[in-house]
Amino acid sequence: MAQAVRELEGPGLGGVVVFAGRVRPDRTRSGRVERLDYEAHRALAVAALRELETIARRRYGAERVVLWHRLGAVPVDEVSVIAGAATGHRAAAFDAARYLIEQLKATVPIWKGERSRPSRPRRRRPVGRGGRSAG
Amino acid sequence: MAQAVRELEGPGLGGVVVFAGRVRPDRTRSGRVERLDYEAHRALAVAALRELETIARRRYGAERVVLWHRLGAVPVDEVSVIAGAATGHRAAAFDAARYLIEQLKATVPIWKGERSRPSRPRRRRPVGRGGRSAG
Amino acid sequence: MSARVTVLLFATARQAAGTGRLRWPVPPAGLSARSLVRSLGERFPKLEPVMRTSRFVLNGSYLTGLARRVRPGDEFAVHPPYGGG
Amino acid sequence: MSARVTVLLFATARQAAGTGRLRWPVPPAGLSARSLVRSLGERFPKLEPVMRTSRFVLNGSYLTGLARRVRPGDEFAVHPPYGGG
Repeated sequence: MAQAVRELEGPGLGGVVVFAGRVRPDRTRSGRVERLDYEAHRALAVAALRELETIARRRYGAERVVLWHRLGAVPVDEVSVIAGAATGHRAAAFDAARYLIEQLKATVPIWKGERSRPSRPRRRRPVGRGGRSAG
Repeated sequence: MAQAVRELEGPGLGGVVVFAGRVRPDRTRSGRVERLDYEAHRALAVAALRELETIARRRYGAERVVLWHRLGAVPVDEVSVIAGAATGHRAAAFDAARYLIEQLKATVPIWKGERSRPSRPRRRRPVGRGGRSAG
Repeated sequence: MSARVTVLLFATARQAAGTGRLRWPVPPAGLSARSLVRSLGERFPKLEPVMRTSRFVLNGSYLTGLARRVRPGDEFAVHPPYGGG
Repeated sequence: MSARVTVLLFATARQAAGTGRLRWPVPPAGLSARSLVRSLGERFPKLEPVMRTSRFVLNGSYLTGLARRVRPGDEFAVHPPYGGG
């Protein structure tokens, strides 16, 4: 998040809004989430994120934009996604950041899988034994 | 802003939104803003900021809140105000942060004065000679 | 020294009066906020239009009208429209 | 080795098929996306309901229907509803 803030600094930018989404320790049928495994259709996801940034610049006058998503294993309470915008004025920064995160969730080919015990990130096959509950 | 982010970290908080407002180098009748001098009715301002935090917690379920405002001289491009909220879910964090900054501007006894040349912060009398333009 | 109230002037009110703080003489029994505002406006003509768009604060509480009595030792603040952020 | 397309399966589609990547045999002249989806559903019965709520991507472009022809060497991806963030 600190790096996102640095990328959003620049002369004349009066409003900066940064959203950070963290993995929550939700309860599930199999216990409590210990981490999420994110997978993506990588080439398409990267293109979609870049396109959202472009739209945010055009539609909200955002001069700087960040839209980042981690892939692979992300433990509970770590940040998985950041959406931020810097604009001349306050309201547009809120609107741009919100647009970015909501469009990301709806239109970018990234998926999460809940896991209750550790395994290697971004593997192609699910864990065969179903995972023991940690909670 | 990094410190604000740290204060908004905590277990189970899925969404964090941080707004930072920077001093913009606006053009004015006397040239270009070099810095803003913020003054406050201090006791009342502190109480009002704390009250807004309380309302944000209650109304939006924000579990952590930051609402900070610098006083005295703040040069162009530096951050003068930060409003942030951490909540279980995304939308409430956006709503809470936006509520905080908009209420701050409307209801907290803080004022800004534009200045185009340096002088001491939080002095009681305005500069007598009117200030030379820097732009 | 006669009975006085402390008057705090902020932002454009401070600029209009040329000071941010006054020790303002009042009768021993005090006076209404309305009378205080009127006398401040007479002493500082530039302050008068500023006070028309200002809120007033007596001992830390916002006034909703000008009927309240201001007594010696009270603190009376003039708040022009806020402009933080 | 006969003519094949690469099929990419993500998230619940991957779980339903037990693999994220298939080399799927097709006729030398190709076949419609509809036929490909049908044959995948026959081979992986659990994948069939997943594909009913999925979007399909042919060589990096989203399909708006299933009429398009898929040819040997193409990449065909199955995207269940997205869930980033």
